[in-house]
Amino acid sequence: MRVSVSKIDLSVSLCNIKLTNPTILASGILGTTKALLKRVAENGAGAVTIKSVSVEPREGHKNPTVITFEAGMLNAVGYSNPGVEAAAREFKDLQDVSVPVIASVIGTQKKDFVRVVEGFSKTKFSAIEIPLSCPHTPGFGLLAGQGTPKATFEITSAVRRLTKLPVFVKVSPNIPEICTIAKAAEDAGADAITAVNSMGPGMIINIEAQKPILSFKVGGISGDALRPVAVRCVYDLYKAIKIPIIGVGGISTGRHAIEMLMAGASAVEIGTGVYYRGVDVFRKVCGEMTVWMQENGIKNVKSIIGVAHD
Amino acid sequence: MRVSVSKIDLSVSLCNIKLTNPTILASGILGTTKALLKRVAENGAGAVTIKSVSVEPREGHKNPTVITFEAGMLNAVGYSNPGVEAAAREFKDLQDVSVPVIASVIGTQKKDFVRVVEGFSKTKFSAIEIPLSCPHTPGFGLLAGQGTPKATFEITSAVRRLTKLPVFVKVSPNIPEICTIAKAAEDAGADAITAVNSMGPGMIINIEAQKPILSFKVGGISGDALRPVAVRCVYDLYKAIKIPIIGVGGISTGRHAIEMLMAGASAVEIGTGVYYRGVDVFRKVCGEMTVWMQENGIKNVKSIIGVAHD
Amino acid sequence: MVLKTLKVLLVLHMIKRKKIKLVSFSSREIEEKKAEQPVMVKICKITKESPGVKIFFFESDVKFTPGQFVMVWIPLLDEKPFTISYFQDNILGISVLKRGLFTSVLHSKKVGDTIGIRGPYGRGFNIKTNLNVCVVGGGIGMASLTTLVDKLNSVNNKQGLNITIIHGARTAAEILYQKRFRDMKLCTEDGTAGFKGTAVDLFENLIKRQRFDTVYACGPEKMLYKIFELCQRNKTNCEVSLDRYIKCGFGVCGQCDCSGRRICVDGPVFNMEELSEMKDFGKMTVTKTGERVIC
Amino acid sequence: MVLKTLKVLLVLHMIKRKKIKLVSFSSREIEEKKAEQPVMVKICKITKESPGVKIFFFESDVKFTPGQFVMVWIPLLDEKPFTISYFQDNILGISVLKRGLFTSVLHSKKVGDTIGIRGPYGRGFNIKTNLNVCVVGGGIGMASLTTLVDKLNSVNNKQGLNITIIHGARTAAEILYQKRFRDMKLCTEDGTAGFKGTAVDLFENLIKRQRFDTVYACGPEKMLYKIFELCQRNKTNCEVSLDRYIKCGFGVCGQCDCSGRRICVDGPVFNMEELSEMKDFGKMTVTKTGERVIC
Ligand SMILES: Cc1cc2nc3c(=O)[nH]c(=O)nc-3n(C[C@H](O)[C@H](O)[C@H](O)COP(=O)(O)OP(=O)(O)OC[C@H]3O[C@@H](n4cnc5c(N)ncnc54)[C@H](O)[C@@H]3O)c2cc1C
Ligand SMILES: Cc1cc2nc3c(=O)[nH]c(=O)nc-3n(C[C@H](O)[C@H](O)[C@H](O)COP(=O)(O)OP(=O)(O)OC[C@H]3O[C@@H](n4cnc5c(N)ncnc54)[C@H](O)[C@@H]3O)c2cc1C
Ligand SMILES: Cc1cc2nc3c(=O)[nH]c(=O)nc-3n(C[C@H](O)[C@H](O)[C@H](O)COP(=O)(O)O)c2cc1C
Ligand SMILES: Cc1cc2nc3c(=O)[nH]c(=O)nc-3n(C[C@H](O)[C@H](O)[C@H](O)COP(=O)(O)O)c2cc1C
Ligand code: FES
Ligand code: FES
Repeated sequence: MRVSVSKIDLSVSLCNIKLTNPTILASGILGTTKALLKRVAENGAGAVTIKSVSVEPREGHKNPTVITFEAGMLNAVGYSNPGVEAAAREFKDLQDVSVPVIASVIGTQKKDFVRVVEGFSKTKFSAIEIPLSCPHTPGFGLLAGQGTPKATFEITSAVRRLTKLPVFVKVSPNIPEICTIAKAAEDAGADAITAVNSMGPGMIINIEAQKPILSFKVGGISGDALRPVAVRCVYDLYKAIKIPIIGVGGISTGRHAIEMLMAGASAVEIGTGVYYRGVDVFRKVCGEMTVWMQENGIKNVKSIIGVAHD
Repeated sequence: MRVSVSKIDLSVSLCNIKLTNPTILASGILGTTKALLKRVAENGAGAVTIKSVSVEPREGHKNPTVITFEAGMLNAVGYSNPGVEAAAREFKDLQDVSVPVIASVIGTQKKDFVRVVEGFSKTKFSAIEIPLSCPHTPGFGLLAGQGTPKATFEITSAVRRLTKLPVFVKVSPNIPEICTIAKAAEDAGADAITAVNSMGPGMIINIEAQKPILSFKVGGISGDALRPVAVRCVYDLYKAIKIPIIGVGGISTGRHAIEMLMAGASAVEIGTGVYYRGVDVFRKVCGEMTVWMQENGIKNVKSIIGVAHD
Repeated sequence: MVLKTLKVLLVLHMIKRKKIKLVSFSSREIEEKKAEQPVMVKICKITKESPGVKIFFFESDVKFTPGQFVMVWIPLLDEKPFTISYFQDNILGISVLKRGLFTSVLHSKKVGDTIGIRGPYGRGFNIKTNLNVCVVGGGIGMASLTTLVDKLNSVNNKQGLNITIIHGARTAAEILYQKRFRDMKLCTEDGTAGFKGTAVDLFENLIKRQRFDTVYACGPEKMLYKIFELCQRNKTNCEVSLDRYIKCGFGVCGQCDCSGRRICVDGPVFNMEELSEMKDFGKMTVTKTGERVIC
Repeated sequence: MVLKTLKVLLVLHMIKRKKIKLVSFSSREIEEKKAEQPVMVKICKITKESPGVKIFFFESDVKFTPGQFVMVWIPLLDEKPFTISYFQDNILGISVLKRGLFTSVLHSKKVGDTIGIRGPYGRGFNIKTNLNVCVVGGGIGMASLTTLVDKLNSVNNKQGLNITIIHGARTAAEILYQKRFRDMKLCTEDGTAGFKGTAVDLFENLIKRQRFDTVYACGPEKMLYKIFELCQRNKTNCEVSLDRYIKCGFGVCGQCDCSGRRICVDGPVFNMEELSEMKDFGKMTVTKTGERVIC
């Protein structure tokens, strides 16, 4: 029953991208500079995602932008980013990063997505993720109506026409019709669905100050609180679509990653886990997965994808 | 600045129902028998709500129906209840319960709500709550399309015509258009909005069994994970509607209750808090509110309702 | 009103005494958060105790008090309560009487199969030392009393404890734990073994002649009620373990009510004072839908 | 590849040694969950340290290491990082140089007003004992070094510690903490007090004549880089505290990067080995949008 460590295979293939293990750095956590991506790669991630980039530079919301509570994290960073020109400069020479790098591309309109993808045309990204699902940035994601099947289809199609790279569409857990959205993305030629973005939004009030803490008042919820919702979304999507799913939301241990794979994810992204366990959360999660697989006689991580389904 | 205990006033008035304090037992937690309602009242609740009652008896989902995780609780009880006839028998002679008792009425169609309310016509309830928002029971709530403005308006109107008691409409945190739903209820003559029902749904998979744990696979999320979402919903509703709001979701301490009142709630319901802190959670929450009010020089709890707004 | 003020003052006093932390971010006194989720365990041994009862053994480091129960999960089927009736080192056992679907599927499990366990739940028996004790088990109710007897024996080893065990069954074949407790006083309704009659009859005979300091009982509620009445009449202390339909097992769903007390957390074991306040005891039970019906 | 295998083995080894709990429900080793949320504190005293700098005192039982910082929240406005520059019993103080909107609003606060505090954040200075130490503070950077000096003094009281404090400012009026540290070596760019020139100039003079075991520095990054170079050349150990735009303060947003190291958790204090690996040090900084620009 027990398998020796050397026989455990954590590698997965995601839209023909080979990953040495299924853990990926989620967008918006640490992905601001190439140096940070490198560091995350050295700490065991199978791939890394940059922080989302728009056409123009953005300062984002005022602080506080990220806070935590006992059940998770709230953030309303507001898509601060240096704009595509500076980002393309920052992320040139990606060969320094030892694992595949995924671009995250945002825009207020279809043509913005196009401009950012064009701006990245000389950058050696391995895939493009388009989050249409941020719950707390005016002009983007849910607050710009991008979370409808129609908008999803149009934006995805536009990006699809422009690039040969795999396109991942990142969806929101807040939309009851998540499967319809994902199908629209699939129909438009998306290669994978990233599920999910942060949840809510939520609000935390400091009762002594009598005011919401986040400067934007509300923020997306991530971390432990999100995990059961994310697992349910991935489980539902696995039945509804044919393209692979990247599971995100509250993963910080090997058990969590295995749960997400069993629900139907082909790989997992980790964001808030960096807060819970440090930059080496990727190595820790892989170590825990390895031990669990050893003890449960599973050699190949690919074999557990979707097994929670009847 | 400090106020002496004897001067602290926790009483609130909710649609002309006088409550000695703003804590109310949420529906579905312990409210199966009159004896349990009595016990909760003796443990400090300002009012209590019965477990939701339908026309016919229901066995609900198979077990496991309620589980917890580090960030909250998942339940898919499936509205088990003895049906209105038996419930009306159980809850006659409500004068034994020292605080107001709120009926919770469910149905698969408008006429079911009507029949249950009629079945309760001789029972001395102080108000009627109609949850149109359960995320995990086929035939009811969200799974029956009751979470639309139209259905909300129709069901609320029908109940409104039937009874002189205050009608509370309980809404879901899962619906982005929560304010539109609440307004439809307000327009139909609801006296208050109960915000919110459980969230999600979510799923937890046991990775050794490789199966979802809940027999219904998914369940509504309550407890800590829900609190920031509930606070945000109440905050938004406070701006959108004129009728009072009962805040529910993740409240288990005095600080949580105060936060919810500041967001705009006139009273709070407590469910999962019973798990976190025991049946006397109501007394504990009131004690903590009292100490906080003392230390912060606030005499009257009514004075903090909605103060988090600009 | 005076009472209410007193209660508030008491809470304030507790807060002052730091039982409730207030200033810190989390003002809940329960710090350690446990997940109420089944953990899969492998069945390592199965024995047949009677034609209808099998004992399933599994490894677990769960710590429990005699009288507590666990919820047993069979994935995709259901989850039901069973008392821990065997405990040695890290091996636990549950004794399962085949009744309906769940217990039938459980009976079909083989060594090496896994089942889910969560718990232990509930409040078990109070272990009294150095006394004349009587233990009364009716049918499968005997399962709840087994580890109590073990515990009483181990605690009281050399202190002159005197345990009388009464075990009643319908017929000889249904008698349980005969090898485990060799000196049980048996009774069968059909007289095929021991005393002919019910456990209550035998108990009534005994209590007329003998003084018990504590009586522990588990079995059908009618039986328990009669034992409780006999103890009241004889001014004898007793503790009984009750039975209700269990859903959550940790005190939130309200399914297992008996006169405002939850079997799953306030019980299943109750003492005389509590029982005397529980109007439903021996009279009303609660069905799966939550209806209170005559039992 | 060999390295990777080694790393996996190391993790497995750690897991075996129970640093990572696996079987239990929560396999995270971080058990105590802290909320990264501001706590409101009342300003109990305000002193004016120079025309541009005020010190705000408040009660707090936060424990910190010299060099760590807190995030100061003004509700509905913003939240920014400030070093704890004063610490006695449960009274903490922050020294605030008025620069833009946030610090202006902070300067307008009165005794009795409240501000939000979260933290402490970051890794502070390494306290070395029994040595010849030099502390170099440029402008408001001196704030980070005050509690370090206090700590060095208290730890080394009778152990023959020799602290040289260099404090540079543009002009005499901007000199800070003159009463607190009476024996500082001052320098001003305009020569209105002490040595005429920069702190780097004065430090360069000193290090030629004198051997320091450790140099601690905080101030403009250009200054820090020169001091680091001088220390490298003189084979002198040094630790410097860096400055970047801070958002989350606890290591997730990536805003405060300096060559893959986060100022807010990996720093703000870095040692020589780290600094020598940080290509951006002294050269590139990150703006509020996240753009890496020449500094
Ligand atoms: C605290 C407690 C401890 C128990 N310990 C044991 C034990 O050690 N050994 C043992 O054999 N039995 C024990 N039982 C009873 C056991 O739970 C039932 O026999 C079992 O659930 C029957 O399930 P079934 O599907 O086979 O039968 P069904 O046909 O579903 O039911 C048969 C009868 O079992 C009871 N029952 C069914 N489901 C439940 C439930 N969820 N909760 C409570 N009772 C139920 C009802 O009285 C029902 O009429 C215990 C019950 C309780 C409350
Ligand atoms: C670890 C650390 C410790 C600090 N300690 C102190 C201290 O003890 N005393 C003190 O007076 N100042 C300190 N600062 C700098 C202080 O945070 C800024 O002076 C303050 O944020 C200026 O805000 P403003 O709105 O008044 O000015 P703005 O006009 O907004 O900015 C003026 C300059 O301040 C800096 N700044 C602004 N916002 C931030 C931010 N969020 N994070 C980092 N730098 C920022 C930038 O360099 C900017 O150019 C510290 C900074 C860091 C990173
Ligand atoms: C601080 C922070 C910033 C984020 N920024 C982005 C972003 O820029 N783009 C994006 O697609 N998602 C962003 N997210 C969402 C995450 O990528 C992820 O979907 C979400 O946090 C859930 O995963 P987790 O629980 O592992 O964090 C952000 C999340 C956090 C916590
Ligand atoms: C076990 C359980 C059963 C519930 N049953 C009902 C119900 O029957 N009717 C209803 O309106 N809400 C029901 N709810 C929802 C609660 O009333 C409440 O809205 C929700 O749990 C959020 O509050 P909390 O975090 O304080 O528990 C149930 C919740 C739980 C946990
Ligand atoms: S079984 Fe749910 S309260 Fe006892
Ligand atoms: S400020 Fe967010 S990582 Fe440092």
